[in-house]
Amino acid sequence: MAANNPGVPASIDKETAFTLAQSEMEYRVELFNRLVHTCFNKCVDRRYKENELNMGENSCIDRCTAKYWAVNNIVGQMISGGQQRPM
Amino acid sequence: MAANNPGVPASIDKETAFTLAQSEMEYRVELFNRLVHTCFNKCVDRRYKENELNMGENSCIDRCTAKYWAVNNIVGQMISGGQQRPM
Amino acid sequence: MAANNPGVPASIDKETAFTLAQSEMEYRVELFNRLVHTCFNKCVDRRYKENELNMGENSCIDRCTAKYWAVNNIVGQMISGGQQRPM
Amino acid sequence: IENLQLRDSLRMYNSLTERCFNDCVESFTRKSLQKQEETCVTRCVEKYMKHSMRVGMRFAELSQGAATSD
Amino acid sequence: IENLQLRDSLRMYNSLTERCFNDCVESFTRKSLQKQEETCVTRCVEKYMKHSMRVGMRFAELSQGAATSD
Amino acid sequence: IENLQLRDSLRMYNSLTERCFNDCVESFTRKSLQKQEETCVTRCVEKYMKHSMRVGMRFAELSQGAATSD
Repeated sequence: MAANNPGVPASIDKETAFTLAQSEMEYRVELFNRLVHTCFNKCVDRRYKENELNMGENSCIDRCTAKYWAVNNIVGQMISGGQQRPM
Repeated sequence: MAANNPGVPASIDKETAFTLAQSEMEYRVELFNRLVHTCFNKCVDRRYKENELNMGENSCIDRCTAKYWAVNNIVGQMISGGQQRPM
Repeated sequence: MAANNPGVPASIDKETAFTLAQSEMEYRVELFNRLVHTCFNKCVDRRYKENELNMGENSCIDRCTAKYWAVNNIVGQMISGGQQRPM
Repeated sequence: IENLQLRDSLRMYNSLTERCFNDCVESFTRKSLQKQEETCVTRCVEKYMKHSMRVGMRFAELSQGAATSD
Repeated sequence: IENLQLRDSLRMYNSLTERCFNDCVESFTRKSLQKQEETCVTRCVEKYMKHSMRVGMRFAELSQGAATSD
Repeated sequence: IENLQLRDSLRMYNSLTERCFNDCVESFTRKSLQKQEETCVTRCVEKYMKHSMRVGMRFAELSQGAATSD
Protein backbone atom coordinates (compact mmCIF):
# COMPACT_ATOMS: atom_id res chain seq x y z
CA MET A 1 0.00 0.00 0.00
CA ALA A 2 3.04 2.26 0.50
CA ALA A 3 3.96 4.63 -2.34
CA ASN A 4 7.47 3.24 -2.65
CA ASN A 5 6.32 -0.36 -2.39
CA PRO A 6 9.21 -2.84 -2.73
CA GLY A 7 6.90 -5.43 -4.28
CA VAL A 8 6.14 -3.23 -7.31
CA PRO A 9 8.44 -3.89 -10.30
CA ALA A 10 10.51 -0.93 -11.41
CA SER A 11 9.32 -1.17 -15.00
CA ILE A 12 5.68 -0.17 -14.53
CA ASP A 13 4.68 2.60 -16.86
CA LYS A 14 3.35 6.01 -15.97
CA GLU A 15 -0.31 5.29 -16.51
CA THR A 16 -0.25 2.28 -14.23
CA ALA A 17 1.60 4.29 -11.59
CA PHE A 18 -1.05 6.98 -11.78
CA THR A 19 -3.85 4.44 -11.44
CA LEU A 20 -2.16 2.86 -8.45
CA ALA A 21 -1.71 6.23 -6.77
CA GLN A 22 -5.35 7.11 -7.43
CA SER A 23 -6.58 3.78 -6.08
CA GLU A 24 -4.50 4.19 -2.95
CA MET A 25 -5.88 7.68 -2.47
CA GLU A 26 -9.47 6.43 -2.87
CA TYR A 27 -8.74 3.62 -0.45
CA ARG A 28 -7.46 6.06 2.17
CA VAL A 29 -10.38 8.42 1.71
CA GLU A 30 -12.80 5.55 2.19
CA LEU A 31 -10.87 4.23 5.19
CA PHE A 32 -11.15 7.67 6.77
CA ASN A 33 -14.85 8.02 5.96
CA ARG A 34 -15.72 4.62 7.40
CA LEU A 35 -13.65 5.34 10.50
CA VAL A 36 -15.47 8.63 11.06
CA HIS A 37 -18.85 6.96 10.52
CA THR A 38 -18.11 3.97 12.76
CA CYS A 39 -16.56 5.84 15.68
CA PHE A 40 -19.36 8.40 15.64
CA ASN A 41 -21.80 5.50 16.09
CA LYS A 42 -19.73 3.98 18.88
CA CYS A 43 -18.85 7.13 20.82
CA VAL A 44 -21.24 10.03 20.34
CA ASP A 45 -24.51 10.42 22.21
CA ARG A 46 -27.04 10.81 19.45
CA ARG A 47 -29.72 12.53 21.44
CA TYR A 48 -27.80 15.75 20.73
CA LYS A 49 -28.44 17.56 24.01
CA GLU A 50 -25.53 19.90 23.34
CA ASN A 51 -23.37 20.92 20.41
CA GLU A 52 -20.02 20.17 22.06
CA LEU A 53 -18.30 16.82 22.39
CA ASN A 54 -17.82 16.10 26.10
CA MET A 55 -14.70 14.63 27.71
CA GLY A 56 -15.97 11.09 27.66
CA GLU A 57 -16.87 11.30 23.98
CA ASN A 58 -13.49 12.79 23.13
CA SER A 59 -11.44 10.09 24.81
CA CYS A 60 -13.70 7.43 23.33
CA ILE A 61 -13.04 8.90 19.87
CA ASP A 62 -9.26 8.78 20.39
CA ARG A 63 -9.35 5.16 21.52
CA CYS A 64 -11.82 4.16 18.83
CA THR A 65 -9.58 5.66 16.15
CA ALA A 66 -6.53 3.80 17.48
CA LYS A 67 -8.40 0.50 17.67
CA TYR A 68 -9.90 0.90 14.23
CA TRP A 69 -6.40 1.51 12.89
CA ALA A 70 -5.14 -1.63 14.61
CA VAL A 71 -7.97 -3.75 13.20
CA ASN A 72 -7.26 -2.35 9.75
CA ASN A 73 -3.62 -3.42 10.08
CA ILE A 74 -4.58 -6.97 11.10
CA VAL A 75 -7.00 -7.26 8.19
CA GLY A 76 -4.40 -5.93 5.78
CA GLN A 77 -1.79 -8.43 6.94
CA MET A 78 -4.23 -11.31 6.61
CA ILE A 79 -5.50 -10.28 3.19
CA SER A 80 -2.00 -9.97 1.77
CA GLY A 81 -1.15 -13.38 3.22
CA GLY A 82 1.22 -11.97 5.81
CA GLN A 83 3.79 -11.14 3.11
CA GLN A 84 3.80 -7.43 3.60
CA ARG A 85 2.42 -5.05 6.10
CA PRO A 86 -0.13 -2.79 4.43
CA MET A 87 -0.24 0.91 5.23
CA MET B 1 -23.81 24.44 -6.00
CA ALA B 2 -25.67 26.32 -8.73
CA ALA B 3 -24.30 26.17 -12.27
CA ASN B 4 -23.97 29.94 -12.57
CA ASN B 5 -22.42 30.27 -9.12
CA PRO B 6 -21.30 33.86 -8.36
CA GLY B 7 -18.43 32.52 -6.19
CA VAL B 8 -16.78 30.78 -9.15
CA PRO B 9 -14.16 32.91 -10.92
CA ALA B 10 -14.88 33.66 -14.56
CA SER B 11 -11.51 32.36 -15.71
CA ILE B 12 -11.97 28.65 -14.92
CA ASP B 13 -11.17 26.52 -17.91
CA LYS B 14 -13.47 24.10 -19.69
CA GLU B 15 -12.18 20.93 -18.10
CA THR B 16 -12.69 22.27 -14.60
CA ALA B 17 -16.17 23.42 -15.51
CA PHE B 18 -16.99 19.98 -16.81
CA THR B 19 -15.68 18.32 -13.64
CA LEU B 20 -17.72 20.71 -11.49
CA ALA B 21 -20.86 19.98 -13.47
CA GLN B 22 -20.26 16.24 -13.22
CA SER B 23 -19.65 16.42 -9.47
CA GLU B 24 -22.83 18.42 -8.99
CA MET B 25 -24.75 15.87 -11.04
CA GLU B 26 -23.35 12.99 -8.99
CA TYR B 27 -24.17 14.86 -5.81
CA ARG B 28 -27.79 15.34 -6.89
CA VAL B 29 -28.16 11.72 -7.95
CA GLU B 30 -26.87 10.56 -4.58
CA LEU B 31 -29.09 13.04 -2.74
CA PHE B 32 -32.09 11.63 -4.57
CA ASN B 33 -31.07 8.01 -3.93
CA ARG B 34 -30.56 8.57 -0.22
CA LEU B 35 -33.85 10.44 0.01
CA VAL B 36 -35.70 7.57 -1.67
CA HIS B 37 -34.00 5.03 0.58
CA THR B 38 -34.57 6.99 3.80
CA CYS B 39 -38.21 7.92 3.23
CA PHE B 40 -39.06 4.37 2.17
CA ASN B 41 -37.73 3.23 5.55
CA LYS B 42 -39.67 5.91 7.43
CA CYS B 43 -42.99 5.70 5.56
CA VAL B 44 -43.68 2.37 3.89
CA ASP B 45 -45.07 -0.68 5.68
CA ARG B 46 -42.53 -3.36 4.89
CA ARG B 47 -44.75 -6.33 5.46
CA TYR B 48 -45.95 -5.80 1.89
CA LYS B 49 -49.56 -6.85 2.32
CA GLU B 50 -50.50 -5.07 -0.90
CA ASN B 51 -48.76 -3.66 -3.94
CA GLU B 52 -50.23 -0.16 -3.72
CA LEU B 53 -49.12 2.72 -1.52
CA ASN B 54 -52.05 3.68 0.72
CA MET B 55 -53.12 7.23 1.56
CA GLY B 56 -51.21 7.35 4.82
CA GLU B 57 -48.03 6.20 3.13
CA ASN B 58 -48.43 8.71 0.33
CA SER B 59 -48.83 11.73 2.58
CA CYS B 60 -45.98 10.50 4.75
CA ILE B 61 -43.79 10.34 1.64
CA ASP B 62 -44.65 13.93 0.65
CA ARG B 63 -43.85 15.26 4.10
CA CYS B 64 -40.73 13.15 4.44
CA THR B 65 -39.42 14.48 1.14
CA ALA B 66 -40.09 18.09 2.17
CA LYS B 67 -38.40 17.60 5.55
CA TYR B 68 -35.41 15.82 4.05
CA TRP B 69 -35.00 18.72 1.68
CA ALA B 70 -35.13 21.20 4.57
CA VAL B 71 -32.52 19.25 6.55
CA ASN B 72 -30.29 19.15 3.47
CA ASN B 73 -30.52 22.94 3.21
CA ILE B 74 -29.57 23.44 6.85
CA VAL B 75 -26.59 21.09 6.50
CA GLY B 76 -25.47 22.84 3.32
CA GLN B 77 -25.61 26.26 4.95
CA MET B 78 -23.61 25.06 7.94
CA ILE B 79 -20.99 23.25 5.87
CA SER B 80 -20.36 26.27 3.68
CA GLY B 81 -20.08 28.45 6.80
CA GLY B 82 -23.31 30.25 6.17
CA GLN B 83 -21.75 32.20 3.28
CA GLN B 84 -23.99 30.84 0.56
CA ARG B 85 -27.12 28.86 0.38
CA PRO B 86 -26.41 25.56 -1.38
CA MET B 87 -28.84 24.11 -3.89
CA MET C 1 -27.71 -7.17 -19.61
CA ALA C 2 -26.19 -9.78 -21.89
CA ALA C 3 -23.23 -8.74 -24.05
CA ASN C 4 -24.93 -9.70 -27.29
CA ASN C 5 -28.20 -8.05 -26.33
CA PRO C 6 -30.78 -8.22 -29.19
CA GLY C 7 -32.24 -4.86 -28.08
CA VAL C 8 -28.99 -3.01 -28.76
CA PRO C 9 -28.76 -1.51 -32.29
CA ALA C 10 -25.91 -2.84 -34.40
CA SER C 11 -24.58 0.61 -35.16
CA ILE C 12 -23.37 1.58 -31.69
CA ASP C 13 -19.83 2.86 -31.76
CA LYS C 14 -16.85 1.48 -29.90
CA GLU C 15 -16.83 3.97 -27.06
CA THR C 16 -20.45 3.26 -26.19
CA ALA C 17 -19.79 -0.47 -26.34
CA PHE C 18 -16.88 -0.05 -23.97
CA THR C 19 -18.98 2.00 -21.55
CA LEU C 20 -21.75 -0.59 -21.65
CA ALA C 21 -19.28 -3.39 -20.93
CA GLN C 22 -17.77 -1.44 -18.07
CA SER C 23 -21.17 -0.66 -16.57
CA GLU C 24 -22.17 -4.31 -16.78
CA MET C 25 -18.92 -5.31 -15.10
CA GLU C 26 -19.48 -2.80 -12.29
CA TYR C 27 -23.03 -4.02 -11.91
CA ARG C 28 -21.86 -7.63 -11.54
CA VAL C 29 -19.13 -6.71 -9.06
CA GLU C 30 -21.64 -4.83 -6.93
CA LEU C 31 -24.17 -7.68 -7.21
CA PHE C 32 -21.53 -10.07 -5.93
CA ASN C 33 -20.44 -7.76 -3.11
CA ARG C 34 -23.98 -7.22 -1.89
CA LEU C 35 -24.69 -10.94 -2.10
CA VAL C 36 -21.60 -11.70 0.01
CA HIS C 37 -22.52 -9.03 2.52
CA THR C 38 -26.18 -10.04 2.80
CA CYS C 39 -25.67 -13.80 3.05
CA PHE C 40 -22.93 -13.35 5.64
CA ASN C 41 -25.45 -11.46 7.76
CA LYS C 42 -28.13 -14.11 7.25
CA CYS C 43 -26.00 -17.25 7.67
CA VAL C 44 -22.84 -16.77 9.69
CA ASP C 45 -22.73 -16.81 13.49
CA ARG C 46 -21.07 -13.51 14.31
CA ARG C 47 -19.83 -14.42 17.75
CA TYR C 48 -16.85 -15.97 15.95
CA LYS C 49 -16.26 -18.91 18.28
CA GLU C 50 -14.21 -20.68 15.61
CA ASN C 51 -12.50 -19.79 12.35
CA GLU C 52 -14.21 -22.45 10.21
CA LEU C 53 -17.66 -22.33 8.65
CA ASN C 54 -19.69 -25.22 10.05
CA MET C 55 -22.01 -27.49 8.04
CA GLY C 56 -25.13 -25.52 8.90
CA GLU C 57 -23.51 -22.26 7.84
CA ASN C 58 -22.27 -23.78 4.60
CA SER C 59 -25.63 -25.10 3.48
CA CYS C 60 -27.28 -21.83 4.52
CA ILE C 61 -24.78 -19.98 2.32
CA ASP C 62 -25.58 -22.18 -0.70
CA ARG C 63 -29.31 -21.68 -0.32
CA CYS C 64 -28.96 -17.98 0.42
CA THR C 65 -26.91 -17.52 -2.76
CA ALA C 66 -29.49 -19.37 -4.85
CA LYS C 67 -32.37 -17.39 -3.38
CA TYR C 68 -30.59 -14.08 -3.76
CA TRP C 69 -30.01 -14.95 -7.40
CA ALA C 70 -33.69 -15.76 -7.86
CA VAL C 71 -34.79 -12.49 -6.27
CA ASN C 72 -32.36 -10.61 -8.50
CA ASN C 73 -33.95 -12.25 -11.56
CA ILE C 74 -37.46 -11.29 -10.48
CA VAL C 75 -36.39 -7.70 -9.86
CA GLY C 76 -34.64 -7.55 -13.22
CA GLN C 77 -37.71 -8.82 -15.06
CA MET C 78 -39.96 -6.30 -13.33
CA ILE C 79 -37.62 -3.36 -13.86
CA SER C 80 -37.29 -4.05 -17.57
CA GLY C 81 -41.06 -4.37 -17.81
CA GLY C 82 -40.96 -8.09 -18.49
CA GLN C 83 -39.60 -7.51 -22.01
CA GLN C 84 -36.32 -9.25 -21.52
CA ARG C 85 -34.81 -11.45 -18.89
CA PRO C 86 -31.79 -9.69 -17.37
CA MET C 87 -28.61 -11.64 -16.66
CA ILE D 1 -24.66 12.15 -18.33
CA GLU D 2 -26.23 9.16 -20.05
CA ASN D 3 -23.52 6.97 -18.61
CA LEU D 4 -24.29 8.33 -15.17
CA GLN D 5 -27.95 7.42 -15.66
CA LEU D 6 -27.09 3.91 -16.81
CA ARG D 7 -24.72 3.38 -13.88
CA ASP D 8 -27.34 4.78 -11.57
CA SER D 9 -30.13 2.56 -12.81
CA LEU D 10 -27.90 -0.50 -12.41
CA ARG D 11 -27.13 0.56 -8.85
CA MET D 12 -30.85 1.00 -8.20
CA TYR D 13 -31.37 -2.51 -9.51
CA ASN D 14 -28.80 -3.86 -7.04
CA SER D 15 -30.15 -1.94 -4.08
CA LEU D 16 -33.69 -3.05 -4.86
CA THR D 17 -32.63 -6.70 -4.92
CA GLU D 18 -30.85 -6.33 -1.59
CA ARG D 19 -33.77 -4.56 0.07
CA CYS D 20 -36.51 -6.90 -1.13
CA PHE D 21 -34.38 -9.95 -0.37
CA ASN D 22 -33.79 -8.73 3.19
CA ASP D 23 -37.43 -7.84 3.74
CA CYS D 24 -38.91 -10.98 2.19
CA VAL D 25 -36.57 -13.95 2.57
CA GLU D 26 -36.12 -15.34 6.04
CA SER D 27 -35.87 -19.11 5.73
CA PHE D 28 -32.97 -21.08 4.32
CA THR D 29 -34.23 -24.64 4.51
CA ARG D 30 -34.68 -24.75 0.71
CA LYS D 31 -32.83 -23.50 -2.31
CA SER D 32 -35.90 -22.29 -4.18
CA LEU D 33 -38.11 -19.32 -3.32
CA GLN D 34 -41.37 -20.18 -1.58
CA LYS D 35 -44.61 -18.89 -3.10
CA GLN D 36 -45.19 -16.29 -0.40
CA GLU D 37 -41.62 -15.08 -0.63
CA GLU D 38 -42.13 -14.51 -4.33
CA THR D 39 -45.36 -12.59 -3.74
CA CYS D 40 -43.59 -10.49 -1.13
CA VAL D 41 -40.73 -9.68 -3.51
CA THR D 42 -43.14 -8.69 -6.28
CA ARG D 43 -45.05 -6.32 -4.01
CA CYS D 44 -41.83 -4.93 -2.59
CA VAL D 45 -40.58 -4.04 -6.06
CA GLU D 46 -43.91 -2.51 -7.09
CA LYS D 47 -44.21 -0.42 -3.95
CA TYR D 48 -40.61 0.72 -4.21
CA MET D 49 -41.01 1.82 -7.82
CA LYS D 50 -44.21 3.71 -7.04
CA HIS D 51 -42.55 5.28 -4.02
CA SER D 52 -39.54 6.23 -6.11
CA MET D 53 -41.71 7.92 -8.75
CA ARG D 54 -43.61 9.90 -6.13
CA VAL D 55 -40.41 11.11 -4.50
CA GLY D 56 -39.14 12.02 -7.98
CA MET D 57 -42.13 14.30 -8.57
CA ARG D 58 -41.81 16.02 -5.19
CA PHE D 59 -38.07 16.33 -5.68
CA ALA D 60 -38.59 18.05 -9.03
CA GLU D 61 -41.06 20.49 -7.47
CA LEU D 62 -38.66 21.33 -4.65
CA SER D 63 -35.78 21.78 -7.11
CA GLN D 64 -37.88 24.36 -8.93
CA GLY D 65 -38.57 26.14 -5.67
CA ALA D 66 -42.31 25.54 -5.71
CA ALA D 67 -44.01 27.16 -2.73
CA THR D 68 -45.82 24.63 -0.56
CA SER D 69 -48.12 24.72 2.41
CA ASP D 70 -48.38 22.05 5.12
CA ILE E 1 -6.72 14.76 -6.45
CA GLU E 2 -8.68 17.99 -6.17
CA ASN E 3 -11.56 16.35 -7.95
CA LEU E 4 -11.44 13.51 -5.46
CA GLN E 5 -11.63 16.02 -2.60
CA LEU E 6 -14.56 17.80 -4.18
CA ARG E 7 -16.41 14.54 -4.80
CA ASP E 8 -15.60 13.45 -1.29
CA SER E 9 -16.86 16.63 0.35
CA LEU E 10 -20.11 16.36 -1.60
CA ARG E 11 -20.49 12.76 -0.43
CA MET E 12 -19.84 13.88 3.16
CA TYR E 13 -22.55 16.49 2.70
CA ASN E 14 -25.01 13.78 1.62
CA SER E 15 -24.12 11.34 4.39
CA LEU E 16 -24.41 14.12 6.99
CA THR E 17 -27.90 14.99 5.77
CA GLU E 18 -28.97 11.35 5.92
CA ARG E 19 -27.55 10.82 9.40
CA CYS E 20 -28.94 13.97 10.99
CA PHE E 21 -32.31 13.46 9.31
CA ASN E 22 -32.52 9.91 10.65
CA ASP E 23 -31.42 10.89 14.15
CA CYS E 24 -33.60 14.00 14.44
CA VAL E 25 -36.78 13.66 12.38
CA GLU E 26 -39.37 11.23 13.63
CA SER E 27 -42.78 12.72 12.99
CA PHE E 28 -44.46 13.17 9.63
CA THR E 29 -47.67 14.93 10.56
CA ARG E 30 -46.37 18.19 9.05
CA LYS E 31 -44.37 19.23 6.03
CA SER E 32 -42.21 21.77 7.84
CA LEU E 33 -39.48 21.07 10.39
CA GLN E 34 -40.45 21.59 14.01
CA LYS E 35 -38.32 23.90 16.15
CA GLN E 36 -36.80 21.08 18.20
CA GLU E 37 -36.05 19.06 15.08
CA GLU E 38 -34.14 22.03 13.70
CA THR E 39 -32.16 22.42 16.92
CA CYS E 40 -31.36 18.73 16.86
CA VAL E 41 -30.13 18.91 13.27
CA THR E 42 -27.92 21.91 14.04
CA ARG E 43 -26.29 20.17 16.99
CA CYS E 44 -25.92 16.97 15.02
CA VAL E 45 -24.01 18.77 12.25
CA GLU E 46 -21.80 20.64 14.73
CA LYS E 47 -20.95 17.52 16.70
CA TYR E 48 -20.25 15.57 13.56
CA MET E 49 -17.91 18.20 12.17
CA LYS E 50 -16.01 18.43 15.47
CA HIS E 51 -15.85 14.66 15.64
CA SER E 52 -14.63 14.51 12.08
CA MET E 53 -11.84 17.00 12.74
CA ARG E 54 -10.70 15.13 15.85
CA VAL E 55 -10.57 11.84 13.98
CA GLY E 56 -8.68 13.64 11.22
CA MET E 57 -5.95 14.71 13.68
CA ARG E 58 -5.60 11.24 15.19
CA PHE E 59 -5.63 9.70 11.73
CA ALA E 60 -2.78 11.97 10.63
CA GLU E 61 -0.75 11.03 13.72
CA LEU E 62 -1.28 7.32 13.12
CA SER E 63 -0.38 7.73 9.43
CA GLN E 64 2.95 9.20 10.51
CA GLY E 65 3.52 6.28 12.86
CA ALA E 66 3.46 8.32 16.02
CA ALA E 67 4.07 6.15 19.10
CA THR E 68 1.19 6.27 21.54
CA SER E 69 0.52 5.00 25.01
CA ASP E 70 -2.88 3.99 26.38
CA ILE F 1 -10.88 -4.25 -15.86
CA GLU F 2 -7.72 -4.77 -13.82
CA ASN F 3 -8.23 -1.35 -12.30
CA LEU F 4 -11.76 -2.35 -11.38
CA GLN F 5 -10.42 -5.43 -9.63
CA LEU F 6 -7.84 -3.41 -7.73
CA ARG F 7 -10.39 -0.83 -6.69
CA ASP F 8 -12.74 -3.61 -5.72
CA SER F 9 -10.22 -5.46 -3.57
CA LEU F 10 -9.38 -2.24 -1.76
CA ARG F 11 -13.08 -1.67 -1.11
CA MET F 12 -13.37 -5.23 0.17
CA TYR F 13 -10.45 -4.50 2.50
CA ASN F 14 -12.27 -1.46 3.89
CA SER F 15 -15.60 -3.19 4.32
CA LEU F 16 -13.92 -6.14 6.06
CA THR F 17 -12.24 -3.79 8.54
CA GLU F 18 -15.52 -2.04 9.28
CA ARG F 19 -17.43 -5.30 9.74
CA CYS F 20 -14.90 -7.04 11.97
CA PHE F 21 -14.35 -3.90 14.00
CA ASN F 22 -18.09 -3.54 14.59
CA ASP F 23 -18.55 -7.21 15.46
CA CYS F 24 -15.49 -7.53 17.70
CA VAL F 25 -14.67 -4.23 19.40
CA GLU F 26 -17.05 -3.06 22.07
CA SER F 27 -14.99 -1.45 24.81
CA PHE F 28 -13.17 1.87 24.63
CA THR F 29 -11.46 2.03 28.00
CA ARG F 30 -8.07 1.40 26.37
CA LYS F 31 -6.29 2.44 23.21
CA SER F 32 -4.86 -1.00 22.39
CA LEU F 33 -6.77 -4.08 21.26
CA GLN F 34 -7.43 -6.67 23.95
CA LYS F 35 -6.32 -10.24 23.34
CA GLN F 36 -9.87 -11.56 22.84
CA GLU F 37 -10.72 -8.71 20.50
CA GLU F 38 -7.72 -9.65 18.38
CA THR F 39 -8.76 -13.31 18.30
CA CYS F 40 -12.25 -12.29 17.31
CA VAL F 41 -10.98 -10.11 14.46
CA THR F 42 -8.74 -12.90 13.16
CA ARG F 43 -11.62 -15.39 13.11
CA CYS F 44 -13.94 -12.81 11.58
CA VAL F 45 -11.53 -12.24 8.69
CA GLU F 46 -10.95 -15.97 8.14
CA LYS F 47 -14.65 -16.78 8.17
CA TYR F 48 -15.44 -13.91 5.88
CA MET F 49 -12.82 -14.93 3.33
CA LYS F 50 -14.01 -18.56 3.36
CA HIS F 51 -17.58 -17.37 3.04
CA SER F 52 -16.63 -15.10 0.20
CA MET F 53 -14.91 -17.91 -1.70
CA ARG F 54 -17.89 -20.23 -1.27
CA VAL F 55 -20.29 -17.60 -2.55
CA GLY F 56 -17.88 -17.01 -5.44
CA MET F 57 -18.11 -20.66 -6.49
CA ARG F 58 -21.91 -20.74 -6.29
CA PHE F 59 -22.10 -17.41 -8.09
CA ALA F 60 -19.98 -18.78 -10.93
CA GLU F 61 -22.21 -21.86 -11.21
CA LEU F 62 -25.36 -19.75 -11.32
CA SER F 63 -23.81 -17.41 -13.89
CA GLN F 64 -23.23 -20.42 -16.12
CA GLY F 65 -26.82 -21.51 -15.64
CA ALA F 66 -26.01 -24.77 -13.89
CA ALA F 67 -29.15 -26.72 -13.05
CA THR F 68 -29.55 -27.27 -9.34
CA SER F 69 -31.88 -29.22 -7.11
CA ASP F 70 -32.89 -28.27 -3.57
